[in-house]
Amino acid sequence: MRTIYLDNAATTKLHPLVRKAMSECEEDGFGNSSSLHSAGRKAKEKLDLARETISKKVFAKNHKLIFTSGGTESNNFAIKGLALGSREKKHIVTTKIEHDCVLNTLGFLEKYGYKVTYLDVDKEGLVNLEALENAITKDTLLVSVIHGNNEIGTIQNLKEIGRIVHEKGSVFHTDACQSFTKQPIDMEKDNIDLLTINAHKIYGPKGVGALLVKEGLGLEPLLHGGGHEYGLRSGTVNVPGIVGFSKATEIIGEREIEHMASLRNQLVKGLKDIDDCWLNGPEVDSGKRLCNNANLTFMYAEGEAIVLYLDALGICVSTGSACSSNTLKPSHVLKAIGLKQEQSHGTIRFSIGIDNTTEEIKYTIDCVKGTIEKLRQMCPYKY
Amino acid sequence: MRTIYLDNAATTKLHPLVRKAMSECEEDGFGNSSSLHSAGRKAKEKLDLARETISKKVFAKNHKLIFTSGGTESNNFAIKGLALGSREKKHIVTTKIEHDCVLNTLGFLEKYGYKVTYLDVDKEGLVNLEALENAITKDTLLVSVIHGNNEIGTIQNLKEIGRIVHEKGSVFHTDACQSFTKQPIDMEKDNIDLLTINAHKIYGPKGVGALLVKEGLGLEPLLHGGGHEYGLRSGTVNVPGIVGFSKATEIIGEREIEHMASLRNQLVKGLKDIDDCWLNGPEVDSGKRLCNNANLTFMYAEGEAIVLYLDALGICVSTGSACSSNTLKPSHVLKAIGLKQEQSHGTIRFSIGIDNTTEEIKYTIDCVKGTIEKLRQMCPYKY
Amino acid sequence: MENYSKKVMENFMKPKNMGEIKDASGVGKVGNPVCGDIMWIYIMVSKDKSGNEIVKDIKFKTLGCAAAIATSSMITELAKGKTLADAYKITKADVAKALDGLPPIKMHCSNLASDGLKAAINDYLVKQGRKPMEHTKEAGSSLRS
Amino acid sequence: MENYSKKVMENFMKPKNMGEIKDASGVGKVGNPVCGDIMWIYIMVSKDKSGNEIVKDIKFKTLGCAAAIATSSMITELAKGKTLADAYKITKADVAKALDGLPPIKMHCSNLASDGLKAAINDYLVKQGRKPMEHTKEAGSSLRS
Ligand SMILES: Cc1ncc(COP(=O)(O)O)c(C=O)c1O
Ligand SMILES: Cc1ncc(COP(=O)(O)O)c(C=O)c1O
Repeated sequence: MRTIYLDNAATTKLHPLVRKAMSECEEDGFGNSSSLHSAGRKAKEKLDLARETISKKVFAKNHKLIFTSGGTESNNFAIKGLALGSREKKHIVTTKIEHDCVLNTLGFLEKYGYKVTYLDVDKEGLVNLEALENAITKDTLLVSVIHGNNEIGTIQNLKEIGRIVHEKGSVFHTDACQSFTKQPIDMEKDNIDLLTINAHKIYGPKGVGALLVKEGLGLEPLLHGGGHEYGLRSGTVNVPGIVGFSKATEIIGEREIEHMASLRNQLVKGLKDIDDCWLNGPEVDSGKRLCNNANLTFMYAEGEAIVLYLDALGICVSTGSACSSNTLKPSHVLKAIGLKQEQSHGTIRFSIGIDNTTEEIKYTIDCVKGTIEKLRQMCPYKY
Repeated sequence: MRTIYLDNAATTKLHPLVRKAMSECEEDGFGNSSSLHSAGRKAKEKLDLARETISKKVFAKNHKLIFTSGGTESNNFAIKGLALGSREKKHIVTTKIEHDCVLNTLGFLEKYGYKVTYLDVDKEGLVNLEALENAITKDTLLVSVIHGNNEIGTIQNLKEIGRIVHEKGSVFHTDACQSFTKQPIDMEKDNIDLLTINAHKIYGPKGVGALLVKEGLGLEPLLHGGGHEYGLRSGTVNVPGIVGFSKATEIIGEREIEHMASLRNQLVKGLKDIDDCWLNGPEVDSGKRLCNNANLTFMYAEGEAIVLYLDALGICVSTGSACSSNTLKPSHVLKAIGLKQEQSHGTIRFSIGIDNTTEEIKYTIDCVKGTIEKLRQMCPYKY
Repeated sequence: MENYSKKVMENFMKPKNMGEIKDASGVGKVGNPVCGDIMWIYIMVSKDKSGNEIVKDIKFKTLGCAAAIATSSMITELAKGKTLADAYKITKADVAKALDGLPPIKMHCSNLASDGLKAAINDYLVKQGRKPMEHTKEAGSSLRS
Repeated sequence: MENYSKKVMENFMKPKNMGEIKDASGVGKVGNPVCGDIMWIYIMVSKDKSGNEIVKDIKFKTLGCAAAIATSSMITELAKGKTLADAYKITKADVAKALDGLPPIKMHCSNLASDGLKAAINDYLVKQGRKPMEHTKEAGSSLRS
C-alpha cells in the first residue's frame, strides 16, 4: 500500500537533492572544519558557504548564524543564552501558542526567578499588538513569539511585532521552524534579533538547525567546549548535515508553495462537507496561514482513533502536534484559541508536502469521511 | 594526489555500511518517532533497536541511553544536568587532561559557585588513584575522568577509578568519545554512572552522540521541550543519524584494532629514528594507549608548519587537538604531562584509521623526515 | 508512546459487539466528553439452565482512543455468557491482560470498560428493585456516569 | 582559524632568501622558543651609486608557523635594495598587506619580521659605532632578542 504522508509539519522526508549534496560532502568534506589540513579546509569552505546561503535567505546582515542540532536547541539557546548572558532583566514576554520547547524552557527559567507573561491570542491564533505593547516593561529581557504556528498554522505579523519590541527596548526572538522558506523573513526589516530555524521541516536532515544572533547580543553558550561557531556553540561541526540544510533552503519555492496551498485548499473544501466539523486557525485564503497547514475538528470522534484508522488506510496525519503525543494533555494551542476540551479531542492536523498530489487528497477526503462516519456510529450520544 | 588521512581522532569518514543504513532509514524510517502513524512507528522501531544495540555494546543494564547531538552535548548535559538536578553538593573532581568541553563546562559552573579539583596526571597521562581518592569529599557531586585521551591516547583504568568513586559515594562520569569500540567498556563492572560517546569518531555521522545515565540519577535536561528521550532531551529525534551511530558501533572490531595498532607501531618506530624526537604518552605496547594514537614531539620545528608541509604532500595530521586549532594556546594536555611550552609547539598527533595501509605509513614516515629536515634547516639555532 | 499490542489493534480495528441493545436489561454509562472517553455498555440478562443470571448479550458504544475502543470490545467478549457475579468481578487488569497489555499511559484513563460493565449490571439490578453490588475500588478506577 | 591567503601559502611553501649570510653586516634576532616563533634576519649593507646605504642582501632563518615563515620571506623581498632608512620604516601592516592579509589571530605574534629587520639594521649601526634608529612602537609590536 502506498503511503500518503500528510504530516510534513512533524517532519519531512529527505529530498534527493539534499541527500546528494550531503553524500558529496561526506565524501569530499568529511574533515573536521577546525582542522588545518586540506580535509579540514574543504569542510570549512563548505561550512562557510552554507552559512552564507542560509544567512542570505533571511536577509541577515548584522547577525551571526550559529549552527545547532535543531529547533529545540536553538530555542533553548536563544532563551537561556540570553538570560545567562545578560543577567539583569528578569521578565520575558511570550504567547500561549508557542512550541513546547519554548514553553518548557521558560518554565525552567521560572523556577529560577524569571517572570513570564504568556499573551493570549484571538480565535485565529493572532497576538494582540496592543496587549503585546502593554506587556513589555523596562524589565523585559526578551519577547519570544512563534512565527508560523505548528498546530493551527497562524502566521504572526513579524514586522509589526518586531517594531513594537524594539520601540519598547527589548530583544525580539522568533521561532520560525514552520515558516522558514514558506513565508518571507527579513531579519532587518522585521527587527529580528534572534531567529530559530531548522532543516528537517524543509526536506533537510534531522538534527540540524540554526540560531541567528544579532551582533552584540551577549549570549552565554548552551554547549561549552572547543569554541566552535564563534565560541557560541561548541561541538565538532556537522558539516554534511549543514550542507544538507543549506541545500534544503532551495527546495521550497513559489511553485511549491502554490502547489501545497492549492492541495490544502482542496482538502479543507472537501472535508468541510462533513457535519459538525470546522477549520481551526485563520481562513485558508486569509494570508495569515501557513501554506501547508489544515487543522480540523471533527466532533463525536476521537483524534487518536481517527489517526489510526486513517493510518490503516495508508494516510499519515497527526493529532495536534506530534511532539505532544507522548502525553494525553489536550493541546495548549487549541485551548488558547478557545476550543473546549471536548472539542480538542477530535482535532486533526493535516500538513501537506511538496510531493503530495491532488489524487492523494481526493482519496484522503474519501477516507476521512468514511472514518468519521464509522467512528460516529460508535459514539454513544451527541453532546 | 591521494590523501592520506591520519586525523581520525578529529573525525572519521562516514563508512559505506553506515551510509547504507542511514539511506535506508531516510527512505523507510524518516517519520517523526513521536508520531502515531506507521511512518512514525517505523522510525520508533529503528530508534528502539539502535538504543538496544548501543546499550549492549557497553553492557548497560541499569542505564537509560539518551541520544544527543554529540560528545560535547553529552558532556555538557552530564555535568550541568547533574549539577542542576541535585543541587546540594558543590564540588566536582576531574583531571587536567579532559577535553575542552568538559573543562569549559566546569569553568562555567565555577562561575556559579562550584569548586572544581583538577587532578594532576603523571608523565604518561595517568591519574594517580590515591590522589583521586583523597580529592573526593562528602561534598563531591561528581567525578569526571576522560577514558581515552584525545591527544596523547592515554587510557585510564576505569574499573579502579569507578570503584573508588563509588566507595567514596560520588557519581562517576567518563568521556569515552575516543575509546568507544576501541577499548572495552562495561558500565556495570566499571561502575560508570554517566557515559559520553559519539558517532563521528567511529565512522558514524557527525552530530550524533549519546549519554548513558544510571537509573535514578535525577538530571535536569539541557534541552527542554517536547519531552523526547524519556523527557531528558527534547528535539525531534534524529533517527537516521542514530541508526548510523548504531551501525558504526559494528565497524571497529578486533581485526581493525590490531590493524590500526600495527600501523601505529610502524609509524612510531619509523619516526623515532629522527633526532630530538620522542613519543608523548604511554608506550605503544603498554596496553595503556589507544590503538590508533601516536603523538610525537619534533624539536626545532613548529607544529602548524609541519602540518601544512605534510598537507602539501597529501598527508592530514593535527597539532594537538583539532578543537584547539582556533586558538594559539599550547595544549593543556601536553603541559599536564610535563612538556615545556617550547616542546609542545613541535608536537604532532597522528591518528590512524581502519583504511590506512602500510604503504601509506611508509610514505608518511618519509615525508615527515623530509619535512622535519627542511624546517630544521630554517631554524636559527638549537635551544 | 509505547506501541499498542497486536491484540489491541485487532480489537480496535474490528471491534466485536459494537452497537446498542434495544430494550437492554441494563446500561452502564461511564466517562465524559471532556476527558475524551465515553463508554456505554448495554447488557441483556437472562437465566441459564441452572437458574443463574448471566450476561446473555452485551454491546457497547464508545467515543475514545484506540485503547478505549479495544477495551470496550474486549470486555464484551470477556463478559458474554458469564454470571452477573463473575462478570462484575472483571477488572481493568483482566481487560488489559486479555489485550496483551496496554501502554502505561493508557492503563486507566482509557480503560473504563470494567467500570462500564459494573454500571450496566447495577443499572439492571436497580431497575429490578434490587440492591446494587458493591463496587470494590480498583487502583485508579473512576466510576462516572 | 581563517585560511591563509594564497600569497602567504606561496611564501610559506617556497620561502625566498632562506638561509644565513656569513659575515653579515647585521643580524636581528627576535622571538623566543617559548612563544613558538624565533626569527633571525641577516643583512648585508652596501652603498648605492648615490652613496646611500642600502640593504644589498638579506636572508632569514625562522622557527615558527606558516605566518612566521611567510612574513620572514616577505620582509626579505620588501627590504632588498631599499635604503636602510626606508627598510626601517617597513611595518607589520606593510608585510601583512604584501601577503594579502593575515588571519587576525596571527597578525602580531607571528609577524615579527619587521621587528627582526629593524633589529638587524640597528645591529649593523651599533657595530659601526653609530646610533641605532629609534623604534617607533607599532600597536602590538614586540621587539625581543
Ligand atoms: C514551531 C516549532 N518549533 C520548534 C520545533 C522543534 O524543532 P526540532 O524538532 O528541530 O528540535 C518544532 C518542531 O518540532 C516546531 O514545529
Ligand atoms: C575526548 C573527546 N570528548 C569530547 C569530544 C567532543 O565530541 P563532539 O565533537 O562530538 O562534540 C571529542 C571530540 O571532538 C573528544 O575527542
